[in-house]
Amino acid sequence: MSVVPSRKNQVPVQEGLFSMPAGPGESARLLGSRCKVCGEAFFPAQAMCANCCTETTEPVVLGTRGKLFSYTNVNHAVPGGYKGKIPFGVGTVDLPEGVRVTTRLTEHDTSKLRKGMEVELVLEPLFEDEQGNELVGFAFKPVR
Amino acid sequence: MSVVPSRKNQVPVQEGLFSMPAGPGESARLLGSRCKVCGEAFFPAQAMCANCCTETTEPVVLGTRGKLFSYTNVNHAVPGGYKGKIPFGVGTVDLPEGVRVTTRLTEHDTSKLRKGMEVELVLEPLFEDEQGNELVGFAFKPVR
Amino acid sequence: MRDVAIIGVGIHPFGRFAGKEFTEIGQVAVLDALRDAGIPWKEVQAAFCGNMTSGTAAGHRVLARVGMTGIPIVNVENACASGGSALRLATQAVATGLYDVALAFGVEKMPRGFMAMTSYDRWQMLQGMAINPIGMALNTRWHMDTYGTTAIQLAKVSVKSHKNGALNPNAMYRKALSLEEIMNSPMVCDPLRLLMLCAPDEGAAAAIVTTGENARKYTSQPVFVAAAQLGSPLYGTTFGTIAVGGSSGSARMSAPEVSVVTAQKAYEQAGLGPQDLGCVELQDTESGSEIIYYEQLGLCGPGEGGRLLDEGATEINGRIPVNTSGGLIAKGEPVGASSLGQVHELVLQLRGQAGQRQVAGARVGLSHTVGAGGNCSVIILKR
Amino acid sequence: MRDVAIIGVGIHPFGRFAGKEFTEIGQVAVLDALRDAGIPWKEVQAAFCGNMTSGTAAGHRVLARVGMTGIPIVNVENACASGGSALRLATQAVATGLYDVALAFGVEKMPRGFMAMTSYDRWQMLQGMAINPIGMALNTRWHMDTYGTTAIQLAKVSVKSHKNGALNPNAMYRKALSLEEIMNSPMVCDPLRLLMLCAPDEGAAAAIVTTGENARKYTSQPVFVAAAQLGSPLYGTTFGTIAVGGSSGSARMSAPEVSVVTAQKAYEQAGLGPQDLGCVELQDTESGSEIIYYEQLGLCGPGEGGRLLDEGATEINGRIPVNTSGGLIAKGEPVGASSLGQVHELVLQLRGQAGQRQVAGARVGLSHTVGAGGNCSVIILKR
Ligand SMILES: [Zn+2]
Ligand SMILES: [Zn+2]
Repeated sequence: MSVVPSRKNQVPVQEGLFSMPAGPGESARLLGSRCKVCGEAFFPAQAMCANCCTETTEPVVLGTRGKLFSYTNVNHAVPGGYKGKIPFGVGTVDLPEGVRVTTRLTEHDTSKLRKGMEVELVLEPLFEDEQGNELVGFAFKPVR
Repeated sequence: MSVVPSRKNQVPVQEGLFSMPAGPGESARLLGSRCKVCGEAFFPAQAMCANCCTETTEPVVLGTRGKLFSYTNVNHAVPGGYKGKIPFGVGTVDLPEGVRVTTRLTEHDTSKLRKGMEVELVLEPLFEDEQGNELVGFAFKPVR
Repeated sequence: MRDVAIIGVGIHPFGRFAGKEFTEIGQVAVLDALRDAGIPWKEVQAAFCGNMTSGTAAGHRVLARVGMTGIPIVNVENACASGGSALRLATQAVATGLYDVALAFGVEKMPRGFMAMTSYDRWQMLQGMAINPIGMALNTRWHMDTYGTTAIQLAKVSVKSHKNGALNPNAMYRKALSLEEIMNSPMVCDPLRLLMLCAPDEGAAAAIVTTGENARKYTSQPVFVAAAQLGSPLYGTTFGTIAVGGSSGSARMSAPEVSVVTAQKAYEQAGLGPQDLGCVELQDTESGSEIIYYEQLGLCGPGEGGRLLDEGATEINGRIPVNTSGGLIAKGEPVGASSLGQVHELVLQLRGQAGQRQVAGARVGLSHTVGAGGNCSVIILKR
Repeated sequence: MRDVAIIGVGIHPFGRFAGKEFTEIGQVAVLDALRDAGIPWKEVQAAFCGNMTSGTAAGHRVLARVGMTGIPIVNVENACASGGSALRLATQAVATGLYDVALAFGVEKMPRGFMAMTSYDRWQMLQGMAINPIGMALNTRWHMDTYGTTAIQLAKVSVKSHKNGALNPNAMYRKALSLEEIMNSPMVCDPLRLLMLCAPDEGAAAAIVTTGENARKYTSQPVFVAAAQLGSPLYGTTFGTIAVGGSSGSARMSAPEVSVVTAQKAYEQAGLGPQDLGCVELQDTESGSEIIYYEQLGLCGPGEGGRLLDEGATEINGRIPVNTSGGLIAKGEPVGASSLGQVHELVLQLRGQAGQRQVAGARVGLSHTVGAGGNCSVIILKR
């Protein structure tokens, strides 16, 4: 998947959160971890299983499609260094590996969102950082 | 006492810490409090006596001369918003009311300072604040 | 374990006090509690201070303005549950015989605007996701989807809070608001509107505890700490994603929520149940939370929160009055102090000193706070 | 009261770790302590976290990376004494029967440069007086004036610290320094030079406590918490001006210093005295403090600190080894963790696991920290 075209240098909001698309027609992927004992998956990746409380996790590349569990939007300037567009959508998405990820949504109009709808991962340019790089985050988009 | 001549609007670092000189030949005065029960004095003024633990204090204008108890200097940029000259002196001064005040000293050369020496209160312009006012603090100066 | 009773409570009103240092705000509440208990400061043997934003040695700085007696002072930072955590430590210290008289207080002077929470990871901040109302809106939307809770019910919570707050001299907002005013206020995080949210503010509250036996020396109306519980989230709750910044939740598990577990432990410790409660102060960070916590604290069954509200059961004259103080929605939230602010209200209610907000015949009260990190405090008081 | 023993200690090295979150730093120390104790996380019933600068719910955020088991977690902010305060609470909780197994840990990722202390008033900040070395320099100058302590002695403290630190894989500075290097380093606050001061840094340390009886299940070398005391300053000490930001001291009174009082209480609680100590870790924020605290902890008489140092008594092979770890001068100070870092060193020494730093035959060790607000922790450990 290609991020919205841009000449700027694109930088992920954090290394190790997601992989960039491997090539044309490929998707970005969220990078998590999974417990070898109980099978619980985590995002972002963790060294420990919060369920078993043991160091039993291995890396897992998470599925790109999931179901929307809950959703809202942000209509107001927020602290923490975010300088991107407002409003934007936020939701929790259940991925096939059993992770419930809190994420941005590409759709902020909540009348177009509903519990259980299918959503897919996309990358989203957010804003330019102090070094002039374009920060890229992840979001989920309703599947039409 | 007149503060070093300046055209800028002079503002104390904090209201209620000290009084400006009442007229020519007059001194600035530190404003403290004193306990009506045990006689302990405090600077800055407090509503409670930290010794008796009771609300028994009344305002007291502190004496302008004291004895140096200990001293040091600052030779390095400091956090907290200070933008004045470096180095500067710092000391603890015992005032006649029995207060031991931590204060700037006009003298930063510690070879010219000694325990027990007599010092007197002066006001000291510090630096220009964001509003363009000249902040004025207090310091003690060795009496020659 | 010895019985523990509150012999004095104090408060500095919640609101905005430009130019007033947190040290002065805290001092007012502590002195108020000492006066209320009729106990001199020198008899207090240990102190626990709840605070989130005032920097290092917050409690020491406040208490240096009360008297420097050398006592151990512990500053507790447990987000919204800071004050409850402080009271629990004070209670445990007296119950186990470590001390005979202890002070718990909370003080806060919150920066203005949305809380710039530090409990999120950097990537969450850069994605604009580091504000508390997001998590609460997600919870509330889930509740609406699952149980049919309505936006009107959310607004009604806020109507109740402001009606009660208008009667509370210690609240920040002391004016009743109409349903229309609330429904017309700007949307912050759908379905939560501005007038459904609590605002960060400033304030302090304090409580002095001693043994039940000792309490009689000071007051004819001791209020006993029947339970003081503190919990953190289990892995695998529905809302697990939100409580601890940066970690995902589980779509496969359904562990009980931290408020459910902590309240159950408190009911067990007290030997009491929801049916015994005469007044409740709970964490109404916003309207949705109030309805959800009705259920999680067992005031009604799952999904029945909206109906409990509609029936008027949680009004001051209802069957189980909730947030008679106006709650955080009307009082604002000075984080380190909010839990002890609840305790202040409950003690007044149990003593029959709550004036126009007085509920009839309350013998047992419950304080509930939950916040960043999934910190949850539940305290049960009885007269 | 039940006996309480440390069954495991853990550490994340002290230093600078760019790009590493405090959560990861804390996690390493906690996992290390669990491994050392051979105890699964699910058996830990309560946790106390010392932290100053990581924002809200610091302990919760670290422990979410260890396992979310619902236990009560209390974040303690007591400046340099945070870790000691956390261990004291954990010890009290086990001693009084509230819990059987508790964790105390401290974690910090200090901002770079002079600590931007929030424990001063605004007027002190604007006058340039809001840095810790000022207070320490005033104390040290007083000691020089009163007892003839010399600048060379100050430098010798730092020589010893760096010599010991060179042997400690967990120290930030692991290189011996000469007297000349120290005496030629820039003056910060006369008489204190840069290489006599400890630097803020990052790190974590942890200890797991249980009952003495239970301890035998986990280890053949339990280390007992013989005393854990926390104090705040009395009014009227010589250095009263400095301890609590913004308040003046008394020129008329001479109350005992907080370290003197707190140590005395600890000796009483332990039924031990300075003569029993085989190793000591004390608050060497800078060289002057080390000499002053020799005296205040009773390792020698008033004014004899410089001589104790000159005699080599506080070297690793001396009569009463002090800061065998390299102290804060060599390790740096991750404030929330520093006290538990001391405990980590003492436990190694008492178990005979301190490698090249091992002192001969130590049976009793003392940890001492004192900082903002006059927070003072003294812990006595014995094997
Ligand atoms: Zn697992
Ligand atoms: Zn007095």
